Amino acid sequence: MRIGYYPGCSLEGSSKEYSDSLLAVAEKCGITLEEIKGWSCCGASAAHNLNHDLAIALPARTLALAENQQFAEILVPCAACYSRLATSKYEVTNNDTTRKRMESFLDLKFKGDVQILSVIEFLQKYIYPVADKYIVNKLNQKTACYYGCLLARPKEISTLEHTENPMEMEDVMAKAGATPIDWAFKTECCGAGLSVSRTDIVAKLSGKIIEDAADRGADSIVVACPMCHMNLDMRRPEIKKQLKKDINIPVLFITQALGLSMGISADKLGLNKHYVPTDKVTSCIVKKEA
Amino acid sequence: MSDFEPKIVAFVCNWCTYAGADLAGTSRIKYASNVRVIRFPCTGRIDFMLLIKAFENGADGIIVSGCHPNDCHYTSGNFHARRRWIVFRSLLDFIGFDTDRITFSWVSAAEGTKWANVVDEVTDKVRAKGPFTDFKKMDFSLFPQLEDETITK
Amino acid sequence: MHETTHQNHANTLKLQVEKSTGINVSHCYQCGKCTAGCPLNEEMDIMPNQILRMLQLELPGYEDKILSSLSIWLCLACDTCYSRCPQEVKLSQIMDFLRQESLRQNKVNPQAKDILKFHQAFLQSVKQNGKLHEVGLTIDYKLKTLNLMQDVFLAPSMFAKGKLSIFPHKVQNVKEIAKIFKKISDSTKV
Amino acid sequence: MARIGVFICHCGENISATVDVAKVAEVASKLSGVAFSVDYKYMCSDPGQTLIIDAIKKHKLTGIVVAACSPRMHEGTFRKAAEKGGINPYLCEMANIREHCSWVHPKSDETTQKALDIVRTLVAKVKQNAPLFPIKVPVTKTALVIGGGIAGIQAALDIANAGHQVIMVEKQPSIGGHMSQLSETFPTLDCSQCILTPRMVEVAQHPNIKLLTYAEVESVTGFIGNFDVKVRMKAKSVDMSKCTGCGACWQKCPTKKIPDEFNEGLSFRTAIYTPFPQAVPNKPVIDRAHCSWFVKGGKCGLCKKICPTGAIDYEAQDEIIDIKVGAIVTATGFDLKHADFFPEYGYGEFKDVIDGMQFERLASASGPTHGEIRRPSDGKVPQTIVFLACAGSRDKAKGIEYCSKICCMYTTKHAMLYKHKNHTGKAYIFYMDIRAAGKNYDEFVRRAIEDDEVQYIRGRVSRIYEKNGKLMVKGVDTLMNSQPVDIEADMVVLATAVIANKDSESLAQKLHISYDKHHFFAEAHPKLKPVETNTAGIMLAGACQSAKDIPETVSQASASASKIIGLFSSNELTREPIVATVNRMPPPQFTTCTGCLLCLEVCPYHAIEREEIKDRSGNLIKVAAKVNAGLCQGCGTCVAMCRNKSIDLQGFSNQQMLSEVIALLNS
Repeated sequence: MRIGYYPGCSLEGSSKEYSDSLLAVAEKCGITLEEIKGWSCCGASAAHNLNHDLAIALPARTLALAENQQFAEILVPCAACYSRLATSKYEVTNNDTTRKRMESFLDLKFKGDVQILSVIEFLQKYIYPVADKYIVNKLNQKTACYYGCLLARPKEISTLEHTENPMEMEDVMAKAGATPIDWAFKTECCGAGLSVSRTDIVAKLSGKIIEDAADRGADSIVVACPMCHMNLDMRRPEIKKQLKKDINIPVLFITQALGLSMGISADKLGLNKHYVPTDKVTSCIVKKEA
Repeated sequence: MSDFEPKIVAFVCNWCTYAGADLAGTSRIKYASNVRVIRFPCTGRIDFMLLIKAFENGADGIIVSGCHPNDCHYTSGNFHARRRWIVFRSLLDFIGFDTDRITFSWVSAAEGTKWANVVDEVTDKVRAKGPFTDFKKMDFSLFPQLEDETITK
Repeated sequence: MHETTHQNHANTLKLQVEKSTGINVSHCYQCGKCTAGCPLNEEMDIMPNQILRMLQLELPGYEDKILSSLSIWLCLACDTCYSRCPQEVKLSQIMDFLRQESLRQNKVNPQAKDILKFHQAFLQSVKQNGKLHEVGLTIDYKLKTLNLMQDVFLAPSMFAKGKLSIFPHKVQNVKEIAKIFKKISDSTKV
Repeated sequence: MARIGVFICHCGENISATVDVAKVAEVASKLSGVAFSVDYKYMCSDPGQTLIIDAIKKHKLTGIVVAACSPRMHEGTFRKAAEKGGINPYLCEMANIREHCSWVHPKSDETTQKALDIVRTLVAKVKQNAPLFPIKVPVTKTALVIGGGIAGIQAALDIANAGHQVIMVEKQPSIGGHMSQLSETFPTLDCSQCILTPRMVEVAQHPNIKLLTYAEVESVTGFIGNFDVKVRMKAKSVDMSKCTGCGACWQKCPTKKIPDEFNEGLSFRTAIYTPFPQAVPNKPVIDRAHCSWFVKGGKCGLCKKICPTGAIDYEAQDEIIDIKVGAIVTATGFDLKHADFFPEYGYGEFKDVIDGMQFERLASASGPTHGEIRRPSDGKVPQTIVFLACAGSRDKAKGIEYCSKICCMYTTKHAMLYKHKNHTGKAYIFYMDIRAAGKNYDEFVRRAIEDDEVQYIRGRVSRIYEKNGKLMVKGVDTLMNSQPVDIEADMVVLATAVIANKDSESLAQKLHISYDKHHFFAEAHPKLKPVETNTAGIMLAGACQSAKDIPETVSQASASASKIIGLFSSNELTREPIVATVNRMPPPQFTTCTGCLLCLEVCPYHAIEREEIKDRSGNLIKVAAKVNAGLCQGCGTCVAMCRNKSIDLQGFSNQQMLSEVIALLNS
C-alpha cells in the first residue's frame, strides 16, 4: 500500500518538527510515506479569503498530481492543508461545472478519487492498531487534546465522529500512557491565520485555550496542526501579556508525544524547536510496565 | 377570424373550483361566456380521455381545475390528477398536439376572481390560436375507444 | 399553464451572494446563534447575524456597510457558526464571497488593510515559488504594511531553531503555478 | 325510453333578467327524451316544488333537470321533491344557470345560448342516471379509546356520559399520561394532578367504561360502525382480581435502582411497581426486563412470598382479546425529543443540564425533591437558571422544523415557578419569539416579566460548557445590537421539541390512517375536519395529531366524542350512495376487472380490497378489486386510474360524464 505524503509549506519551514516526528513514528512502525512529486501550496486562508477559484484550483493541482502518481491515499498532516484539500475535493467531486473549470485552469484531468487522510485518520488506521508493539514508555501525564477548527468542521469534510466533543486524539494519547483531560476548549478557534496580521486577537483566543487547559490541570497540550502549534507555542509571550499570568504548559504535536512513548529521542522529534520548554513533558515519562 | 368565439370546456372538481365559480357568480364577477363547466367530484376522477373526446366533439380549449395542492377534499385526488396530467401532456406533446390548448390550474372555493381571470385568459389565448381543427388530421386510433357507441348524439 | 415571471429589479448584493454560493440568505431567521458562538464576536463591528440581516433587507446603504466592514476580514472560517446553525446557512462561504466583492469594489475597511496585505503577500510568495516561503512572506508583508519591527525578536530564534530557511523551497516547475494564477485572474476579468 | 322533465327557474329576476327563460324552456322541450318543459318564477318555493311533483306524476317522468341555481345550494331540495313525485331522488340533476351563467354574463343571446347548453348537458346526463339508494351500515355502539392521557380520558368520559360503552386501552400500567407528570399548569398555575386525578378515578369507576391498562392495539379490521380490534393484554404478572394494592411487594422488592420513567430518570423505582402513588389502577405490575426472577431465571421470588393475597403470578402470559367497536378515538399523545442531539448543550454530559419534563418533576410536589428546585448533581438550590426555548424546535439542522407550540408557555411557567420558590434567584430565558396566543397567555408572560422579573433575552445559545462547577452559557442578545451574552448558570433547562410517539407510524398502519412527514396523525381536512381522519369512524384527539396544550387537547377530545355520539345516535348509518363499484357479470367472466389493483394503490381511504373469486370447491378463479362501500368517499380517483373501465363511480359514471361532454358540444 503506497501512501502519498503532502507535508505542506509549514512542515518544510516553521513546523519542521511536526514532519520530522511524523516520519519518525511512521518509520518506527514500518510505514513508508512517499512525498507527492511536484506538490504545491494549498493556498491556505489567503486563497479562500481573496479568490474562490484559486482556493479550489491550488489544492486540486496537488490532488491531480497524486492521482497521476497513482496514490490511492495521501496523508496531509497539516490541519489547514487538510481542510483546503478536502474542501477542494468536495467541491470538485460534487459539482461537475467546478471540476471542468478547474481542469481548464490546471491543464490536468482528474477524477478526485484520491482518499485524503488527516493525521488523525492516519494514526487511527495505520499506527493505532500496531502501536502496542512499539510503545515502550508511559507518558504518565495529564494532557489536553486540542483539535482546533479545521479537523472538526465543517461536517462535509470532517472525519471526526463528534464535532463538539471529539475523542479520537484522546484514544491515541491514552494508548501512549497519558491521561487525557476533559476540557471545554478542544474545538475552539486559536486565531489561526491572523497570527501575523492581528496578533492581539490570536493572543486573546489562544489565551483562553491555554488558560482552560491550565485550570483543569493539564501537564501538556497536544495538537495536530502547525498553525495551532505556532499560536499556542510561539505566541506565548503575547498570551502571557494578555492573561497577565505565566502559564508554561508545553504544546506538543501528537506525533511528538507518540514518538516519545515509542522511545524516539527528543532531539529527533524536534522538541528542542519549541519556544515553551518541554522538560515538563519528558520529566514525567516512565518505562511502560511489561 | 376576428369574430371567432372559442368553445371552452372546463373540467372542475365539485369542492374547490366549482364552488369558486359559484362564488364568482354570487360576487357578480363578469367573465367570458365561452366556458361550459362539467362538474366532477374531484380532479382525481377526471379521465383524460374525456379531454380528447371534448376536442373530437369541437372544443377549442380546455380548463382542468381543482383544489390547490394539499387542499383536496379527498386528501390526494388532485395529486393523482397532476401526475396523470404530466404523463398525459408528454404523450400529447409527443404526437404533436398543441398542449397550450389545455390549461391546468388550481382555483379554490374562495377564488372567484381567480376563476374569472382563468376563464378570460384562456378564452383570449384560445381565441388568438383560432379554431381547433387538428383533430381531423389526427389518428385517434392511437387511443383506446371509449364506450360511446351506444350514446346517441 | 399560468406562469408568473418575477422580474428582479436590481442585482442586489443578496442576489449576488445567492448566485455565487447557492445559499438562500432568507433561510436565516435571526436567532443569533452564529454570533453567540463566534470566537471573534468581541472584535467585530457588525455581528455575523447582522450581516445576514442586512443582506436580507437589501436596503440602500447596507451593501456598502457590509463590504466596508471589518467583520468580513476577521472571519476565520472556523465554521463554528455553520456547525450549530439551525437553518444550515454556511456563513463562512458567504464571508468568502463578501471579502472578494469588497476587494473588487475597493471597499476594504482601513483596519483590515494589514490582514489583506498579509493574504496578498502570502499569495505572492506562492505565485513565485509554488510554495510558501515564510521568510519571503515576512519581508514582503513588512514592506507592505511598514510594520517593520513586528516579530523582529522572533526571527533570530526561529533561524536558530531551524524553523526558517533563507532560501525558498521551490516547486520544480514554478511557471506552472504562475500560469494557474494568470488563467484564474484572466477568467475573473472577463 | 327516457321521459325527462325540464324545469327552468326565473329566480325572481336573477336568471330571467339576462337569460330568455321562455326560450330555454321551449328549446329544451324539443331535446331528445324530454317529455315536459316549463319555466317558473321560483322553483324552490312551495308552489314551485308542487309543480315539479305534479309534473312527475302527470307526465310519468323518469328523470328531471332543474335549471336554477348551484346544486351546492338546492340539490337536496329538488331531490326531495323528486322523491315526493315518486321517482328515485338520484334521478334529479340541477343545471346551474344562475351562478355559472345569468350572474356572470350580460343579457344577450350568447348568455341564453349558454343556459341552453347547460340544460342540454344535464339532460344528457340524467338520461344515464340510475336509481341509487342510500347505503345503510349497522353500528356497534361501543367506542374504543386508544390512550389514557387527558385526551383519551376526556373523550371516554364524554362518550360514556352520553350513555355509550367505551373501551379504553392504555399501554402503561396506569392512565394519566403526560399530564400526570406536570407540576402546575399555565396560565392559571393550578396543580395538574389536582385537576386530573379526579377524572382518572371517574374513568376507572364509570359503569360504561372498561379500562384495559398495560395493553396495546394489535390489529384493526373492518370499517365505520363495525371495527374488529385485537388487543394485546401484556402480562402484568399480578392477578388484578386478587391484588389489593397494599404495597407490601414494592416496598420489599430488592431491585431498587431502575431509573424511574415517571420522574424522568431523576429517581429510582423497583421492579414491581406502580408508576406513581395516584396511579389508576393503583395496583402494581412486574417489569420483566428488570425483575431478577425473569432476568436471572427464577432467583428472588420475594414478592410472591410476601404477597398476603397470593396475587403474584410469574407464569402469566400475554393475552390477545377480540373486541368489536363502532368508532375509535386515537389519543396516543406525544414524545419529547431527547436533547442528546445537541452536543453543544451538553445534555447527558452535564448533570445540571435538564429538559423541561425533568423540571416539571423537580417542581412537582409529588416529585423527587418534593417540589423544591434542586440541582440533580449536588442537590443544591440553583441561584441562576437559564432556560433555552426552541431546544430542537424550529431547527431543521438537528431537530425538527416545526414549532412545538407549548414550550413558550411552559418555559415561562418554569421560570415563574422557580422565582416563586426562590425570590433571590435569577431566571433567564433565551428565546426567538414568544408565542403566547391563547386566552390569558400573553398576560401570563407579561406577569412573569413584570412581576416576577424573569429576564427574557432574544437570541439563541451557541454553547454550554462547565467550568468550576458553573455552567457557562454563551448566548447573544439580538435586541441589543447582537452583543454576546455570557451567563454563569447553576442549572440549564432545555425546552425540548414535541415529537410524535415513536410507534405512531406502526399504529397508523394498523388503523389505516394517514400521518404527516413528522409521523403525527393526519386529520381528514386541515380546516373543516380537524378531528376526523380520512378513515371514516376513526377520530383524533390531542397531541398525536400535532403539538397541543391541555385546553386544546380537551377541546379536540370533546369534539371527537361528539362526532362519535352523533354516529351512535342511530342504529344504522346512512351514507350517500356516491361510491365506486366494480362491475359484476355472470360466470364465467364474473367481472372485467383483471385484478391489477392499481385502484387499491391510489385509493386515499383504503376502501378497495383484493377479492378472490373461487369456485364451489374453493379453487381460485380470478382476483378482482372490491369496493368497501362503508369506507368509500366517492372521489373517483380509482375510476380515472382503471385501465379497462371495470370500476365506476355511481352518480358520476363514465357514461354520464361522456354524455355530458358530447351533449355540451353538439347543439
